[in-house]
Amino acid sequence: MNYTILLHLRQELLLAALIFLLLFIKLGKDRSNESILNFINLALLVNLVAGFCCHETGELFNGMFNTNTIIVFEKNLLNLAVLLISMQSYAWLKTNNNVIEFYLLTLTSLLGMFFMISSGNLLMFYLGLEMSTIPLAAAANFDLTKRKSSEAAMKLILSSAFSSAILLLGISFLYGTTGTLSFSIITAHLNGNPLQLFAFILLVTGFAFKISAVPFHLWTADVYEGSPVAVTSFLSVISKAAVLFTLVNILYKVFTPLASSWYLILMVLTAATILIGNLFALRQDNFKRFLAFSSIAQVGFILIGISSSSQAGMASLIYFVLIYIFSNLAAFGVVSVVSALTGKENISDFKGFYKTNPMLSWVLTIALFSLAGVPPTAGFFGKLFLLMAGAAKGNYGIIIFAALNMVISFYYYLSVVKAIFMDENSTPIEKMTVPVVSKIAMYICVVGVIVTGLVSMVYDYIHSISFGL
Amino acid sequence: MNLTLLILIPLLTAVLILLAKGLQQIRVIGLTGAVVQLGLAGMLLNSFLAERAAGNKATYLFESDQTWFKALNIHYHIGIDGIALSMILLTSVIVVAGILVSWTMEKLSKEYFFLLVLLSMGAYGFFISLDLFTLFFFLEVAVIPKFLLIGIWGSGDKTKSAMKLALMLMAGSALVMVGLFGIYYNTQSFDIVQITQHGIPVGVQKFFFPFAFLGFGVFAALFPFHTWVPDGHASAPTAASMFLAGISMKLGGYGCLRIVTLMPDAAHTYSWIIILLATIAIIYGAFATMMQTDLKYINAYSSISHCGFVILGIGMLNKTSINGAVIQMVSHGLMTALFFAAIGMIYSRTHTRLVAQLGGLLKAMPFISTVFVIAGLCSLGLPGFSGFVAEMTVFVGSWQNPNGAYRLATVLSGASIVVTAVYILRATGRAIMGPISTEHAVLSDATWNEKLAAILLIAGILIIGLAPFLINHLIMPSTDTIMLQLGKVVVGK
Amino acid sequence: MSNYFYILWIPLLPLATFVLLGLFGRKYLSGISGLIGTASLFTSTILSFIAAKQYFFVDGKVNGVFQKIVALKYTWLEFSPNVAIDIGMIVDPISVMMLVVVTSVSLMVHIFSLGYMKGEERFATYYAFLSLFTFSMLGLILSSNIFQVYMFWELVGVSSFLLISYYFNKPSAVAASKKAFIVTRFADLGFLIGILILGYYGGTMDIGLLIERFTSVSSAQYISITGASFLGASMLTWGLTLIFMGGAGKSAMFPLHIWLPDAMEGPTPVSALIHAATMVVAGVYLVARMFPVFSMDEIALNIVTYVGAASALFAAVIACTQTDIKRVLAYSTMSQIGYMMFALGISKNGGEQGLGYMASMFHLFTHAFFKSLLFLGAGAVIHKIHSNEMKDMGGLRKLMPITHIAFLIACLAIAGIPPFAGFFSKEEILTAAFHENKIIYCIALFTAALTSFYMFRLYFNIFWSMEASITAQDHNNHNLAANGNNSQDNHDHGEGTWTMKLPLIILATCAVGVGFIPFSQLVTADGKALATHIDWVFSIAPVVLSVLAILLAASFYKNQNDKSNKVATAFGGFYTAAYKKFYVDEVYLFITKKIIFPFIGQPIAWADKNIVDGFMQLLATTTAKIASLMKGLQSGKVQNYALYFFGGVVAISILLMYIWK
Amino acid sequence: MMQEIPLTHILFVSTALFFIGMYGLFTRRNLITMLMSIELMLNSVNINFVAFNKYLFPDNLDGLFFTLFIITIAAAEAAVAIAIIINLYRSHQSIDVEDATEMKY
Repeated sequence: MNYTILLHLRQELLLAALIFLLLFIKLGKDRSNESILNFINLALLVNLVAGFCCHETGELFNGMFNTNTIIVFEKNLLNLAVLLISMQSYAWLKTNNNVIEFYLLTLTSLLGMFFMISSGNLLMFYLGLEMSTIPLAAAANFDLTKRKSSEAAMKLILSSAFSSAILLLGISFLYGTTGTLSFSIITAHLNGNPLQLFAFILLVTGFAFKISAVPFHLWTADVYEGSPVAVTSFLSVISKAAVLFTLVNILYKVFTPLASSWYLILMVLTAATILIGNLFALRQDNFKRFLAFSSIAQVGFILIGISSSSQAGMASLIYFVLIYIFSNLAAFGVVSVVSALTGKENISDFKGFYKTNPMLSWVLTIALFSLAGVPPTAGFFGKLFLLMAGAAKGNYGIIIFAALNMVISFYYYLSVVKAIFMDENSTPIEKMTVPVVSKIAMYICVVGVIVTGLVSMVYDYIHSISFGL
Repeated sequence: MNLTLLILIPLLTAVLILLAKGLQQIRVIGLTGAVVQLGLAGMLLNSFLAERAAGNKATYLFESDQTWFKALNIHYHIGIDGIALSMILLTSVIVVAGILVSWTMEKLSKEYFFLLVLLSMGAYGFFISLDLFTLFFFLEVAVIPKFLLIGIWGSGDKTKSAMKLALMLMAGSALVMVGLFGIYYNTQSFDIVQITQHGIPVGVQKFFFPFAFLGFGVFAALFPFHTWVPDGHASAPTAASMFLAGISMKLGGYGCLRIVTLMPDAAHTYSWIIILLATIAIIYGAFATMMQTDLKYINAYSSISHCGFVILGIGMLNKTSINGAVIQMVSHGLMTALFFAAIGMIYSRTHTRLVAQLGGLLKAMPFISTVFVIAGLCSLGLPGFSGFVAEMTVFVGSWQNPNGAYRLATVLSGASIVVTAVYILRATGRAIMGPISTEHAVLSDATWNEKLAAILLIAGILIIGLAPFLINHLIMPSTDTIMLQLGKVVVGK
Repeated sequence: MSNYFYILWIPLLPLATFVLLGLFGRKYLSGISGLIGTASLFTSTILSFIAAKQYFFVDGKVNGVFQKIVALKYTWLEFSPNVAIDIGMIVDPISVMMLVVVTSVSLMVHIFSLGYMKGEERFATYYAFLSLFTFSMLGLILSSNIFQVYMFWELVGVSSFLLISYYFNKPSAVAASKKAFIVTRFADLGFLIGILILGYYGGTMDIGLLIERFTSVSSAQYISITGASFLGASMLTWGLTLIFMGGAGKSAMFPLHIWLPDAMEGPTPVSALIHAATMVVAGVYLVARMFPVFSMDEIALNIVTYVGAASALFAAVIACTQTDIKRVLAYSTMSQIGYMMFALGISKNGGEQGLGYMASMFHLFTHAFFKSLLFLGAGAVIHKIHSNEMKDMGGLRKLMPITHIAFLIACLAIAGIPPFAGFFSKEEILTAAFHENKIIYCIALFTAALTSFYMFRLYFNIFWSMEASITAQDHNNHNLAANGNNSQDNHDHGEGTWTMKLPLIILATCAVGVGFIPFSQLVTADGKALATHIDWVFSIAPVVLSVLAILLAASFYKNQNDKSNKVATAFGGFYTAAYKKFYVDEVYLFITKKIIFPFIGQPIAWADKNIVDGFMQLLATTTAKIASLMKGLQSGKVQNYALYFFGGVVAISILLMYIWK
Repeated sequence: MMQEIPLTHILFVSTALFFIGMYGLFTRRNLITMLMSIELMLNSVNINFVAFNKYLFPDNLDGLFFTLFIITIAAAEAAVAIAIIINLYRSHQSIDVEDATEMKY
């Protein structure tokens, strides 16, 4: 037998191995959380590095699973994000007595995402999707005692079950009209008859649900608010990123014949998503909820990038996701530390934050600026490139719309900054000692936010490996 | 001469400020950096003139062009012409003055000076960019520091003003962005030089010119997008007001000028609208000023009126008027910075900016009052000060436009100088002259740093006012090339 | 043509003085600043006399014609290749004549102020401003470029502003200075536009070129400017009229005169220098400077004529009713300038008809001396009495004999009694008027009579009417209520220091002497000598009239009686109207306070707050409102979420199927 | 030998089933019932797959396999969901969906 299978699957295998290892550790004699956490973070680091070792194109299981440079890169991004999250949630997990379960759930879901990204077949795709969703639902309920947590988990599992039902209906019709499940063959059979189109719409709504595009986004805010910060950041960054990668792969590779129609769908979704996301973000006070809506708005911008269906489009998408990982995780990092140490999660609690915790304040501020797209942070470049890619289509209406919405988004990002720096507060959050690991994670994020934009080779590399319609 | 230094030195200064300990170190570092910048600008001027004297006819000197984002054909392309150079000089002078007047900034001094330096870096970068992307990049770099400066160190309803300013400027830059995309996708390049060489299809120009121009217009306080100016200036701390009115409003004017050069056809098509708005801004700003009671508001509104002259000069699209616009930018920058400096000094002593509550300050603080009066006289265009040169050049230029309506616009804007006299003299008569109140009579005069700042700015004003031919020689060649661009069209028509 | 470059020093010395005193005066040179100023000005006076001698009697004249010599020309600000502001110096009869006038009068004032302003806190500043003014005035005189004229025009304006508001803690002074500056500024707007018009059509701003181009009927510029017309009048008319508007503003011609009486708030020597002798005649000088062009346009000339005549009469009437001596003098100044104006208006460019021009210049010259003398005399009086009101004065002839004599001479001069200076110049004007325009002649004659009436009303009120003793004690009461102009000076002085007497004496001699200068040989429109002769028969009428007026004044005011009040009541409404200056000020106040502020200023300010800014606010608030309206979407019920989800699916499908079709 | 049922009938049944499930999901308050209605929807999809496979593409078994996987995953989903519901019951003392609407707006 040949070993290419090991090579192609190496990221998945590593992850699986890690999961099993954790299981055994769980079964073995209990160790102190610190040691476990350190070990895991180390392992994740190894996993991340190993991901970069070598990438080659290839496919397995006659086309069900395929991999290539860009897919590997995407997986590495996810690995990076997981590492950062796990480092940031150190403070929270240290006192938690089900550390390993948390990692079991999240890593399993990550594994599912890997398969989803590499899927070359609707069945594999579906499996990956479910494998990535269901554990998260359990993870959302990780604060077993908190009412909100269980409510969030309930909402997540129900709505995702519903959405997967819709998705499956779509897949079934697709199967019915094309007679195959493998992407490579489907493309040939796409003739755009109404049923097929309907099936495609159902499929897309499945995606739209996962990336929480309006009007399929309603679960997002509640789930984000209810679940523990670590899970929230996992949901908002990683699962979203994974689905976006898959979406762009499928749209650009598989559904090319329907390009004109999915362009229209994307436009509709974009407009709705940006607007609604902004309008709701305006009036949030809970920080996680606020970030939820802001991330919804971000997705709108991402969709503009995707809609360009060009190499630049895909590149800007991946580039933006990278930046988004850094900036969003920096923000979540601060929030998670604050909520873990003080239990405060409201923006109004952050008034006068700068007086007591200047370092955290700057991290948070830079993150918010990057999310808002203010130079010199990377967010500026990310957003600008997305819009540039979109503008290539010559549809300036949506660009102007997005540009004006950027102003709204500035309002709410800046009002958080205002709360941190300018608002007076008699009882600000007291001075906190942030665990070293989390600090490191935040610094990585900040450096990433600064460097990713200004150093052009990052984008140029991504551009070189990505492809267009 | 490497222009990148203009960005690197502020960067270095900012980093050092972050590392520094205590107000003393911080402000010394800040001042040193600013002075080095000033010297650098001086050397730049020197070698620029040397190049020109050596017969270097290139439009932009000291060009350097590195690819930044290869995939998107985005370059880090820098270079300066006379106009950019005069803007750079203006910036460097104002930065030094601004740091001097905020010498005793106790509250969060580190952050304060850091942001000031950052803001100046944005301005420098903006003026040296020859690539629209970098131009836009630096334009936005300069926005957020303003927000923080006003919001944290400001006075009055500071957060509201800061938010208003940031949002309106961001809206402006959003419009600019759309315009830039339009240019980019129809020329496949952000490079100003290349674009000017190849030109932009007329239809495209007609569609995208309004976005770009109005976008920059917001920065230049073009009516009716000027409402951020009064509140922003009034709430900002002294140095921030100086930077705001002295530098960042110039970003707008400069941008407008570049856009006009890039899209000559559209410029000719829309010039009447530009002129209309500018004239409204001039008259309207002047009359609105007349009704103000707060010194900072007076100066802020008068800035609207004065920046109207910049737009008017640009809109008239002829050599003299554009010269005038550029001179007016420099002149207004210095003058309004001086004005804000004086107001800041008065405010820091009397703790009021309401004209009604002041009076007879000339008795208690002769130096500050003299500075105030000088700023006022410059603002009402007294010969010997820069204001006169600038406004007269704009008038003569715009009068060369034989169209009757344009003549009317010129006359109307000319009428504003009377109104200017009215409000300046009202303010001076109430605040500086007249009987002094007993608690103000004991106040102290300017300190050495304030004096230094004021003298620096006054020197600038006088140099332009007494020897306008200097700056004229500096910018003439650049305006010639601009006219060449605009001329292409006229021939085409 | 020899070199006149040294003339450059005449304005530069005062400038240097200004810089010196302005920077270091207050701190270091406070004591000697007066001497410095006077010394430097003395030098420039000498220089200007040298220049005058050289020009008029050595080499100014080339085969019978005085040349225009451009002594210096430097391009200061280039607008476009041929349109530029040049800093230049032009030497021709009027500029040299003005040099002499300005420097000598200014010198007198400098000397006088040494005593008058002694002990002032801002003594140095005062001299700095004086020097600034002198510099600007000289620059204005020498200007060779019309834009240069405008620049110095503004500068004299601002220095007058600074000097009027010298007592800056007196609100009335501040108000007066503001009024002066703003009114003249308004007039200057016209001047500026006029410059723009001429410059645009003439293709240059150089006065010489402009004259050359606009006086030759065949030149392209002349054709283009007369061809272009606006509201029925040719552009030439517009340009000239607007330029004259500027001149009228500075020279306080009706209806732009309102600032001049208030300007008397400034220190009296300043009034003597700026508001009597020099700055206020700048308008006349401007018209004279551009005269060849004016002479090409009938309408503009007529405007000049009638405005001048109207102002002359108008001011004279008011002067008869005022009680503040400085105001009387102010109105008389206005009236005399009116004389000069219409003299120019009725003149032609050269030849026998050029008489008016020459006469006007002549009158400008003589007027400078006797009017400044009057003001300085009044200054001396005020210095003693600490009041400007006639009723506080009387019988001073014993207390201050020198002032008395000097004042008398000046009165006789202005009244045009031979052989005093005023007589000659006024005769020339009347002759010119008689030949050119009978109506004007009548107005002039009447005005002359009025002039001598009110001047002697003034004279008798100050120096006679009451008896000295009464005044003395009366004057003591006023010491108690002495206003704070110069608080710390001792009250037992006689006529003040010699520095105050000397200028009076010198000027008095001038007022007698300058009339005999053969002006017609020197200063004429076309530079050629003009043969004039005093026609004694012709001059009987005015002289007799003046004498009668003087006698009338004497009978009214020599000693106290109520004849004057009777007459005043006889005139009734007209008298009060005149006393209230015909309500011109009120009209202005109404226009500014009741129309511009409430109907233009406030609405705009309001609109900016509520409409323009309000719109931006509205955007923000509506966004927020919409946001809160939509919050129901996020109901928290998972079933609704699913419902919306399905709704979305349906919506998109419909949309897409619809578009697909 | 009865002639076989046309595909459309089966599709009709499955579609009906799907919407019945959806109706249930939208209307029922009890979480367990809602979960069951989702199972209904999934099953209707299963029917689809099987039917398509049987009628249109009988030569390979993609549809059937897919069905198997769906059933499996539905089971897993149900397991997790029920666990969550139990936990919800612990905290809320009810499994009525209307009671779990703390987070909104």
